Amino acid sequence: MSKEVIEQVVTYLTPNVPIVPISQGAEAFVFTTNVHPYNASACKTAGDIPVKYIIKYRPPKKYRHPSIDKTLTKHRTLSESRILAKLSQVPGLHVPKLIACDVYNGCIWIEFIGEDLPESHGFSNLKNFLWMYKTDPYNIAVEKVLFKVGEQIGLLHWNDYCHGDLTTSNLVLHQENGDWSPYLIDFGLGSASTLVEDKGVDLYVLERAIISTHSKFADKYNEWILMGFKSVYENEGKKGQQKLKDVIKRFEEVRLRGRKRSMLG
Amino acid sequence: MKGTRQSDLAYTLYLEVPFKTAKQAETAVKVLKPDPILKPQDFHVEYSSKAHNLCVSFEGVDDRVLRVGVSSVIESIKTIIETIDEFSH
Amino acid sequence: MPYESIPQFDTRGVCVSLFRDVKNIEELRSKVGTMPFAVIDASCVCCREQLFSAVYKALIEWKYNRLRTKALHSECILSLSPTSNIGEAFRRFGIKEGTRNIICLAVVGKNETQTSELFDVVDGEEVELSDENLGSMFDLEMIKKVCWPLKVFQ
Amino acid sequence: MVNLNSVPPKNGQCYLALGLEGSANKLGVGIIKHPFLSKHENSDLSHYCEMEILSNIRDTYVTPPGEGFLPRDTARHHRNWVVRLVRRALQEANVSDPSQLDTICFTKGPGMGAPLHSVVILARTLSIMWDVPLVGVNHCVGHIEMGREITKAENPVVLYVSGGNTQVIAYSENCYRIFGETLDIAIGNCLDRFARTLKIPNEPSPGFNIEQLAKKSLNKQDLVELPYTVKGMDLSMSGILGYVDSLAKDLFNKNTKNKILFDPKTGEQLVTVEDICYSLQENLFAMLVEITERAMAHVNSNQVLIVGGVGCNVRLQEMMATMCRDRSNGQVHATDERFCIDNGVMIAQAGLLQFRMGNVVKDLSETVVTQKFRTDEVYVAWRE
Repeated sequence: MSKEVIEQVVTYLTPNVPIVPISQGAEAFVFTTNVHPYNASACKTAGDIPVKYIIKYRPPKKYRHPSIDKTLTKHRTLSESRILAKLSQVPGLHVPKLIACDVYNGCIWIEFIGEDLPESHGFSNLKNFLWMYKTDPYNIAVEKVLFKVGEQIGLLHWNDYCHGDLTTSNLVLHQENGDWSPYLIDFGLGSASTLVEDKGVDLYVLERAIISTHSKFADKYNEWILMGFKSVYENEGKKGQQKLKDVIKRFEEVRLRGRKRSMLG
Repeated sequence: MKGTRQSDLAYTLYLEVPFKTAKQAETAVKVLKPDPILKPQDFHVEYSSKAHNLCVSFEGVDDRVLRVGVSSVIESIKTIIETIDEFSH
Repeated sequence: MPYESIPQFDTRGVCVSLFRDVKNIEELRSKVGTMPFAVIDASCVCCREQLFSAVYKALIEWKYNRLRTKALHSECILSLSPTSNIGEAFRRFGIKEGTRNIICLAVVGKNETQTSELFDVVDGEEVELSDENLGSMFDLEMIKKVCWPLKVFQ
Repeated sequence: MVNLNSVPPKNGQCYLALGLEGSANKLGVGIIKHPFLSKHENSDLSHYCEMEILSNIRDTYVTPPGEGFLPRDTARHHRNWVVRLVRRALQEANVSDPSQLDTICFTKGPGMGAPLHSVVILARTLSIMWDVPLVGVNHCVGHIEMGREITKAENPVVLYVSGGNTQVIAYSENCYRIFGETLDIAIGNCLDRFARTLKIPNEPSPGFNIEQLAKKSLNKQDLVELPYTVKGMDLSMSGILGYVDSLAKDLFNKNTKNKILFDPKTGEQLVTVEDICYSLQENLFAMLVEITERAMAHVNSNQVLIVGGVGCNVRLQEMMATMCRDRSNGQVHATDERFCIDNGVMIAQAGLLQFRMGNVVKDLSETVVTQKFRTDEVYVAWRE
């Protein structure tokens, strides 16, 4: 379908907005463009590098009933936009800035985050970053990044938001003063939630993502992430300690449930 | 019948099931032996063979436990006998 | 006439001008609704990005026939507001007593020719619609009052 | 490619395997044959199975509509039939001398304890009588290997949907890894339990009768809106079941206060049981297809294999096919009810692969069955 979807997007955006497809996820197609949707003066180049924007498009899914499809597309586009807008106000939390959205057509414009990793290791998401270090898996740089990843998730949860799809591709690294700083992207399944269950599931989903793609080093990796996560709560005094205990307890329950759930044939 | 083993649990039963050959009785012992008892503190079974007999001694903490355990083993023995009958020429 | 375009809406153009020290505010207020453009209180707009994001939002609603107000121009004013309360949006972002600087904005067809005298009714000094000029006119306290307690995009 | 010939067949020409399945209410006995394909100078066929089914017999323990099957009664059913089924399977397969079998494969788990146990007793007895080694098989892996062999899908993402399982599985490094699964009840269980609420039978496979009712829905444009509960790659279905159950009960009790079902003014009925079935299917399957697509994106695959009882559902296959077609011309592989529904052949197929890699039971103590046995616990030696 890629071709068909790209045509849909080109028609929608008109030739005034040239696009480059960069990825096809399960739910959305992602493009980059150098054109700002409405603020022409923002398109100027910063240094030599042209400013880039992300356009995220959720194409209609023909396999599902049109009414489910419409509701889901609108709901997810809107909720992703709202969450991004709100999270960008949380101090210390890194999410790309929301620029525009069209909920009826499932289209969001977002600030571009990330770059290419050295030596053609691909785009700077956590997945590729960890692959890049597979010959030196316990390098201090890895530990630092994973700790910060944990911190970001900690901040997210502390502010009562959940990501809903924490995989290693949904964490993008952005270089700031020579240091890698993780950004949370793709809040397509995100939600505002005070439930420990949602937070526990978030942590479990990421743990499983690490295990399934980087299984050999997963124990250490998950430990570092959890250290970062805990540090955020531990900085919040007694209340933080208590909430941390609840989240971790539920995380362990979810994990146990996951393992025990072999059930019947 | 009273079991041969000095028993720890109050309720006991001893069964001897005759087979056609000693080999068949041994087969039955081998088939029945591997399965663990869920609550060893409440129920206990021992299998052995004597000539062409399968010997089973049960011990249970009460009569109900003993009854349930015995009937489940007998079901298995029935399957074994039926299998042997059907497939030995 | 300064003319901006929203790339994705290639059949439309945005005529927009910033006027300083407008003398006939009362006259304009009496004509609001009959004029073929939107009049926005410039003290509520801190930068071009804020203004054009509202225009973009209004155009999206317009495209799918989802306008919540009568016309695209009034929708632009509503889109500036963090709430969906139409009356409140006009009270905050439209012109009112005491307004001095205004932004006039009209979304027109690409080939419409009679745009040059569109804003002639305004009696004020036209200045460049730049972030700098907007920055010098806008009222931070006012914006804070309107937007701060509310979450964006609700 | 893995050489599957590390253990030569008894007769030197082909492998024969007997498979015994009884983990739930289906009792299945199957016999299969793999030709012994050797390595030649210019062609290496040692990694091929070319499975041939010699017999595939099944008997289902059927309960009255509105009732589930209990472990004890299911085990009794299996005990009553299993010897006769084996006899028939041997006759149909023309195996006159059972000691010529290379292996006897049984389901080790997961499943209901008592039915599993009733079958393993027979397996052990036969193994000793005929002097044929046993292989314990993971039920889920059985489904996967059967599906792969029937459809010849090389490396698909597997959607395993049955009465007790809902998993999205992908192979990596000698293991079938679970990428996503249900966080509460299985899809087949969800459909079965709703069928029980509707008092319709659950035969021949989970959701079959709901599928038939759904087809009769006259209002397919307007869905009854149901919760859509995908969480990353996992999903949850108990909330949806609770919701449709309450809808159905309101419908039966003519509870006109329910505005979704009845017009608040006229009291006219707006929704039928068929409509609820249709909406339920559309909703649940959309969730399944979505998580499958997520897994495909994650592992960069464009093939799907649907296995398990619910995999017979034509609407599910159709939706999956649409998704695959739209995803860079992917393909969907599904099998019909002969193989989707639990059977002995699948156990024989997975077991024979295991046998050919030299992995057989060495002591009967290894044959204890287990209710809990995760798909990812199996070491998949027969794949690269």
